[in-house]
Amino acid sequence: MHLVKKIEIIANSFELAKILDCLQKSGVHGHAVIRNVAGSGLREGSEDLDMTMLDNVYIIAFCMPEQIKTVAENVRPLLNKFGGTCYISDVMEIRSVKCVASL
Amino acid sequence: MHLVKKIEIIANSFELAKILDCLQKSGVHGHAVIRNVAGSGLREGSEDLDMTMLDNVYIIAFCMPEQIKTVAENVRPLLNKFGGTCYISDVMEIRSVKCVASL
Amino acid sequence: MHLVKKIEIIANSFELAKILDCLQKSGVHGHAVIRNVAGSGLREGSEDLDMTMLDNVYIIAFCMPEQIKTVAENVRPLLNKFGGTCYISDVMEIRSVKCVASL
Amino acid sequence: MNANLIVSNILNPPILFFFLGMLAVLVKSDLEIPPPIPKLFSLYLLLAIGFKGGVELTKSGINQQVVLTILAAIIMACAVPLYTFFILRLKLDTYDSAAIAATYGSISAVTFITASAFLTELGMPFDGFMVAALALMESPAIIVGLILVNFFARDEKREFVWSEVLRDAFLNSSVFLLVGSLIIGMLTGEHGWEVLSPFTQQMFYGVLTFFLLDMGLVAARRIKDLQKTGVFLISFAILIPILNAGIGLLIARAIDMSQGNALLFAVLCASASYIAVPAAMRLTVPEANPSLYVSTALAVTFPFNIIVGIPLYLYCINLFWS
Amino acid sequence: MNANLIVSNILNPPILFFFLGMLAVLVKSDLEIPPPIPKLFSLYLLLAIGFKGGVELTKSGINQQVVLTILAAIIMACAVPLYTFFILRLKLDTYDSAAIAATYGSISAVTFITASAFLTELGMPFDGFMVAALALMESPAIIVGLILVNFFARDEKREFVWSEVLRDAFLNSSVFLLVGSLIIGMLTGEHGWEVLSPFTQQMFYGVLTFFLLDMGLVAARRIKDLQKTGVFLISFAILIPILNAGIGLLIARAIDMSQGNALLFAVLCASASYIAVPAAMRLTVPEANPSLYVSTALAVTFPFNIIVGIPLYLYCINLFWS
Amino acid sequence: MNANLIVSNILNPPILFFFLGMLAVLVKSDLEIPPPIPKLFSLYLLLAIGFKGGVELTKSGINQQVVLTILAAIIMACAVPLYTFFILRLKLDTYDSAAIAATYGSISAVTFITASAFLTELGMPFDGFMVAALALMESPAIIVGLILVNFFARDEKREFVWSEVLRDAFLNSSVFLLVGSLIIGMLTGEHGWEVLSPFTQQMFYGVLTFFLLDMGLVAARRIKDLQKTGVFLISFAILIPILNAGIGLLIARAIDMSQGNALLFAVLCASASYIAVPAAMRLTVPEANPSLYVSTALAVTFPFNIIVGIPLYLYCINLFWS
Ligand SMILES: Nc1ncnc2c1ncn2[C@@H]1O[C@H](COP(=O)(O)O)[C@@H](O)[C@H]1O
Ligand SMILES: Nc1ncnc2c1ncn2[C@@H]1O[C@H](COP(=O)(O)O)[C@@H](O)[C@H]1O
Ligand SMILES: Nc1ncnc2c1ncn2[C@@H]1O[C@H](COP(=O)(O)O)[C@@H](O)[C@H]1O
Ligand code: NA
Ligand code: NA
Ligand code: NA
Repeated sequence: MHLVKKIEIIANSFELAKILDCLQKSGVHGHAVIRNVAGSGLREGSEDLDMTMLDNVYIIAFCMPEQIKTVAENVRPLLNKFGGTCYISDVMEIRSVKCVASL
Repeated sequence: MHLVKKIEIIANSFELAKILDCLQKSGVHGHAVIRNVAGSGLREGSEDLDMTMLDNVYIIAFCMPEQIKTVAENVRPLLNKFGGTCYISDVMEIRSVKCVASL
Repeated sequence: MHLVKKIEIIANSFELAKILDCLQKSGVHGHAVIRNVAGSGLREGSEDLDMTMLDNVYIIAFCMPEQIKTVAENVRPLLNKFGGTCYISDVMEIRSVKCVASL
Repeated sequence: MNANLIVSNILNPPILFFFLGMLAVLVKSDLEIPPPIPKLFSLYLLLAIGFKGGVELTKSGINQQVVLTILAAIIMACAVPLYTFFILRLKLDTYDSAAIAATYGSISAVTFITASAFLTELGMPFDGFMVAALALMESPAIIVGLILVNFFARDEKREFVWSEVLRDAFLNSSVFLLVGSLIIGMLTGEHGWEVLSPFTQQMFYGVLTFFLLDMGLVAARRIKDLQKTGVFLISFAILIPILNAGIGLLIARAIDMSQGNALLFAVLCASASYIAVPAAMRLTVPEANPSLYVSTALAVTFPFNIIVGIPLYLYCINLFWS
Repeated sequence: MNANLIVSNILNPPILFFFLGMLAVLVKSDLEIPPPIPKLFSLYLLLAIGFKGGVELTKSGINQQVVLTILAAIIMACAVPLYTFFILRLKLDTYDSAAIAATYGSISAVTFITASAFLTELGMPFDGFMVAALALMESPAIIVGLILVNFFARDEKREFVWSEVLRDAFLNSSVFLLVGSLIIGMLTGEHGWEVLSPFTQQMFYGVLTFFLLDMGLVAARRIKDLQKTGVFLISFAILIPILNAGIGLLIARAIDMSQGNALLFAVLCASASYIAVPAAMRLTVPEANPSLYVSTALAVTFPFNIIVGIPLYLYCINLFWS
Repeated sequence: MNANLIVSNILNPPILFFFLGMLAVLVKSDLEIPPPIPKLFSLYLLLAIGFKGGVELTKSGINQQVVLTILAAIIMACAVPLYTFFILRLKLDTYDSAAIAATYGSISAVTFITASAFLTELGMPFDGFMVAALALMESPAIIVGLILVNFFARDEKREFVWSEVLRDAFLNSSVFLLVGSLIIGMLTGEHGWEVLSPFTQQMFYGVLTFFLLDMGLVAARRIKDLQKTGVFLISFAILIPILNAGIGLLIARAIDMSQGNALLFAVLCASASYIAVPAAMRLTVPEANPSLYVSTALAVTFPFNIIVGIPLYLYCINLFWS
């Protein structure tokens, strides 16, 4: 087992393409996306599951610790512009043939 | 980046309103809710996705470290009464215009 | 509050039964499953939400720290064979009547 | 003749698809109706049956028969949880007894709908106001159940937030949609029927079939819970419906219901709620064990009613009414 | 006669179910149409209305009336956001004004569909090419809105990725499916109609009913947002549709549309987008406050149009055209 | 005449909506049929086609023609994966070859359904027992594929949990629902047909249309995978269906099938599974690369069959049978 970083982003679904793009550009190629996330945030009128088109997505991506700085730099402008939140934490990856650390 | 706390609650969907209420009262205003979560817990008969009305929800809320004590105190009676589990961990928030730490 | 471990597994839904089996055998009885997770991983052709049958699942299980070794040993062969990723992190559990630590 | 009715009931597509669903679980097929499709189907069925009832209620108007039927419905909805509670107390604690009693005091809309489809096929008429009876019998049992807990639970005086309880009982989505559709049916009458019936009528039987396929899956998944339930509860889940249907038939005969209405009334008395009441009980009586009241209602009483109960009650009606 | 039309509009199942949905939120019932069912219904409605329009367009062919109507549609779609922008600037900043103007310049397909169902019931004919007008009026307002932002926003010169903007405007799922179904309807004509109409026709009214039930839920949940919106925007959300419909009717009279077509054209001018445009605005004008443009369009203008607007515009048509 | 058939096939709403779906992906529209709606539609189609087949099977009874057809079906289902395996081994390793061979040995129910809708439109009759052939041809290829792996994979002797494999093959949801509906159709016969056909018949064509819209989206998203697939596999995915259909037609002629049945049989032989078999292969032969067998079946063979294949095979039948 070895240390990797977990990135969690909650944002409105209309941002999804932009965020995945930005992860890709930061060199983070694996991700998982959970759709239809309801929620209420710090901006007004964001409890949006009622309009199917405006629900939130929850994006999870695991990456190597050294990639975090790039991700943070690339994601911050998006968050400032369109809203959404991004959190980073430490997790241990179980080493397998194809894992984040195997790249 | 700065430290915030992540609260994760898994509980039956009938408790959702009560739990969100309780977060609100503890001063935690942002949250995200994922519905249709299947699972099996420590009580009997809880693998409940089969009845659409009795599925679980997965609630995520990020808050400031000093709010955790209040949350724990308020949530515990709910868990004892209705079931469900609550976990707390450390995450780093990417600072943006509107983030937990910006309040 | 006391320390427990959080296991997160993202894998293709056809593996779900095998993974839950494997958790069960490792003594981890509680779990939550989120279905319909889209994503792209490190193998080719894994962006699979388009075929409903081949979407991913996100499995969360909380357990005692001493169970982790067994879980890792049992899960690794599955990951190597069928793909998927498994991560482990530290979380604090809010003690309640029925919680991981109460067993 | 009884066997005959049972066979002609069983050889209906909805019932056969119910069996198919159960079989799928038994042979471990991966067949499933993905959520939230079953939810959509149940909304559709409630809307369709409520709307039809409303339209017919406009045609028939409100007469003595309607009032008597509705009175009988309310009385049974209050009486059933009372006497089943004391039967259950013989073996179970107060909480479980009250929760199960409430479950059996309330009704299952799908059982009612299956019975009405059966009547339609046999060409036996029934009245639109039976849908009003259906709506009225869903909620009272919840209130009665909570009153029982309040009265008999020794340990602590319970304080229910009655406004929430009443809302759960009378404004939960099934009661609300059913009553709403009934009223809209009454308001739009013949005209509304013309425009909406291609949707609410022609697809009705097919949606019911699909929904029972899902109910078969759900019921069969619950069967393994029955091991923990014990013989007492399983016999309860078969005998009490028969008893309730019997009492219902006596009342129906006394107030001179038509044969079709009598069958529906018997089915209402005999059926048990597996959605609305369990949801309410989990919130208000968390001490009770959900697998007891959900599993008996779903895995025993529901299949029993739609397979054996409906034709059995109809057989009795054939005997009594002629 | 006006009141008469309103009553006969209100006593339609779709409108009544819209009210039922609003009521459900007000009394805090847990009724909901689970996602993604409303999405499916809206796809169905777009497909059905587009296909029907296409089939009828083949029958009628493209004549002068078609060309005039489509020109009028495009002109209104560009003019409405322009003049509403300046009205809005009286009270709001550039971003909010442009976003709201774009919202009101575009259209609501469901309002159009409700109006066409109303016409069908009254037995008033309308033409298939109105669906083409519907499709053409959805997108231009987005472009106009962004041009307004580009021109009037002082702080920084905005750079839109125009390829993305144009895709959002002209290839978003509703426009794409509507236009696609229209073309398929034209290609398959009478023959396609025969095979597909049991699906697209018979269920149409029922699906619309179900969808409006959901719209009622959605609209009512937005009502609480209106407190923050203020009196100016609420009156805007009622008066501007009337103004737009009025202008639309004048144009319709000028180019001699039939009564049915005129109603649909007025409804297109009067309605506001609550899906496609808001989604585009969030991406391109994130400075604007979504709760302003979504809530007014959804919680005020939409209910106003389907309840009061449609019969009101029809009343005016009855006056003007005879 | 061939071109004529192709055109009349292409000008069908379902095929045109398939193209519309592909186009949506190409122009990057955000059109999507949200999950789990496509799943619901596929369940519906299986139920409807199975039920109809069962009802007709009761009418026709089981005669020599039925037995011969079913034998032919089973033989083809076992033979196709065998000879395609050796063709594939020319270029690919054992695992990929076995997985692709299994895919092409099995069938695609939607292709079958599209063909049957095409026949219905042309007014050409076909028999209910062809649905039984459909059901029987889905599973054997999985077993044959695994036997091939077991036999030819050098590195290690594989141990399959055969009980699981057989369950995946014979009790997966599509086979199970299809066979179940077939049997229910046989049991309820004419009577069941009367009550269920408004649902299973009238909506059939519309649901198929919607489903093919989704299939267009899905197939187009897979097209980019074809770059990695290479020329060999792409030609395989077009030529092998033609070969299989040709062999199927020879057999059909030999046992004197009717023209309608012959087309369906050819389509069964020519089509490849993109759901059941890929799912089974991922579990049992994880060494094989899913993007190879899913993409060829879905992005090449499926579109080829429904656009060109069906009319082509029918053209050959017109030649041979007269
Ligand atoms: N503190 C938080 N904890 C959990 N989820 C949050 C939090 N803040 C925002 N979110 C989620 O992120 C979405 C967008 O947030 P916002 O940009 O603040 O509107 C919300 O709808 C929530 O689902
Ligand atoms: N140890 C655990 N790990 C992950 N999820 C759990 C765990 N225990 C319970 N859950 C989830 O929480 C729900 C309610 O748990 P319970 O109150 O124990 O019935 C279960 O259905 C699971 O989805
Ligand atoms: N680095 C990662 N971060 C987040 N999710 C991942 C990552 N890698 C893989 N996944 C998820 O796990 C699934 C299976 O991964 P794989 O076995 O690599 O194909 C993918 O479809 C993703 O949803
Ligand atoms: Na009852
Ligand atoms: Na407009
Ligand atoms: Na084949």
